[in-house]
Amino acid sequence: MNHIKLLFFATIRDRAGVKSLEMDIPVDMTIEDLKDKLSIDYPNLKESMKSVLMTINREYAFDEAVVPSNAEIGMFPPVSGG
Amino acid sequence: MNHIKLLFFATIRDRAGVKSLEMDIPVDMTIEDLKDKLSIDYPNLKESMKSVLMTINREYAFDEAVVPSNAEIGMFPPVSGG
Amino acid sequence: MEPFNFPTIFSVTESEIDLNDLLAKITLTTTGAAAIFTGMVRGETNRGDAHITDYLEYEAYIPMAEEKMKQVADEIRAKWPIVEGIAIVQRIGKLYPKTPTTLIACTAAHRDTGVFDAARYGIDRLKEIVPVWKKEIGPDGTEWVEGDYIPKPGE
Amino acid sequence: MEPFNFPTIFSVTESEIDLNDLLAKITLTTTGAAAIFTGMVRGETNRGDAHITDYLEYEAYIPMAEEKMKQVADEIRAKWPIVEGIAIVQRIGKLYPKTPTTLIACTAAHRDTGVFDAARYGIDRLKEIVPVWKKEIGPDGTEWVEGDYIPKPGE
Repeated sequence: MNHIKLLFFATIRDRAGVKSLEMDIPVDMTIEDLKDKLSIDYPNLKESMKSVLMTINREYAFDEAVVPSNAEIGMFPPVSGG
Repeated sequence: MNHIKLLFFATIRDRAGVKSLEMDIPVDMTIEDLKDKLSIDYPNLKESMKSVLMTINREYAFDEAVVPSNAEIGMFPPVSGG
Repeated sequence: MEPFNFPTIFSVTESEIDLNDLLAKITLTTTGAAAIFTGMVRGETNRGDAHITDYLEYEAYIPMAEEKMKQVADEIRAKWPIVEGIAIVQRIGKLYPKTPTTLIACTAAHRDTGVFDAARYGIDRLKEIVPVWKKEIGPDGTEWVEGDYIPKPGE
Repeated sequence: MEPFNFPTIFSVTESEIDLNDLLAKITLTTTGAAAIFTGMVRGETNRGDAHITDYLEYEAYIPMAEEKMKQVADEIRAKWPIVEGIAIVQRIGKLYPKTPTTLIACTAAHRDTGVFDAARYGIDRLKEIVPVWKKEIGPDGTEWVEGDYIPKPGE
């Protein structure tokens, strides 16, 4: 199993109700698999998973990417700073 | 006769050796006539008269313009501020 | 002047944005021009869905935001090698109308070699890839401002 | 927001240019963006005739310079009616390398309606029609910097 840390921001954090989570995931899990898992484990997040931006260790990550061990995973809506 | 005030700036002032002059000129004198007069009265300014910018009461003025009474005439090279 | 001497400042901060200080920090002996963009909280918006804003609440994924600001600066330098200094700042927290919230500044020897375009590019990219979000608090309640840019792989 | 409320600042000054203060003065409740240009004294010039500058000495035909700055602001408003506040400042006197000598700043509700172009236009026009001159003092002596723009009737 891989140990990972999830960080939620903005609307995703509001829906998750927490700022961060730590969890263990299978070693071959992809970003897409992780989104599917979160949709099931946290029904509040299901709707958000369609448009969420995901990062692995502070770089944007896409569905096929495999989540590495000890990854810091960021989850948030499109940015709106400035 | 018209009484006028001349203000010199930058290279023109350096050549004139003074910052300003007051003088009386004929009532129908144009900017071109005034430059001719200055070329004769102040030989140091002769060379400058070819490229000098002239203003009447703080607006750019051109050869044909007649110099009004009590005019404030500015004389300077192309600007180089910023 | 070697490029490795060129200052790059990027920060996410809760403090006031000091334009004088930032400009001084990216001004070199060879610098003759600076283009600076600032964004501020609009209290009254008339374009699109017209509304009043009491304040904005900004948050950031700070370490990633600073890394992405660095990336924006690198992109600017790749496109406009004439740029000397770059400052990119995002203020976060509760910010009221008229308050500057972000700054991007680029310096160069001359004003006619792209320094304006570089600053313009910087603010556009900041609003695409730097992870910062804002929530608007107004008389009609609270609403997250929605972004619409989806970064591509490698961004 | 009526246009007659839009602030226009223009000044020729011997004092330091305070960007924070000027920006605050041209920021309205409806303002969301500012584009600011500053020029500074270059101590080391590498384009064209490369040389070192110890300092510049600026002078102005002050009352006319302020009238022409007002004209530049009017031209900006005619071309970019979205511009809200405008500040145009020229510092004069003896100014050393790295010192900001001029500023032109424009504010608007949004950044994508011409505010960058407005600031760019402003500095270009300032260098064409505002009566200010500078003399360069360097290791090889003193030289007036030559302008080349000849204003047309009505400018």
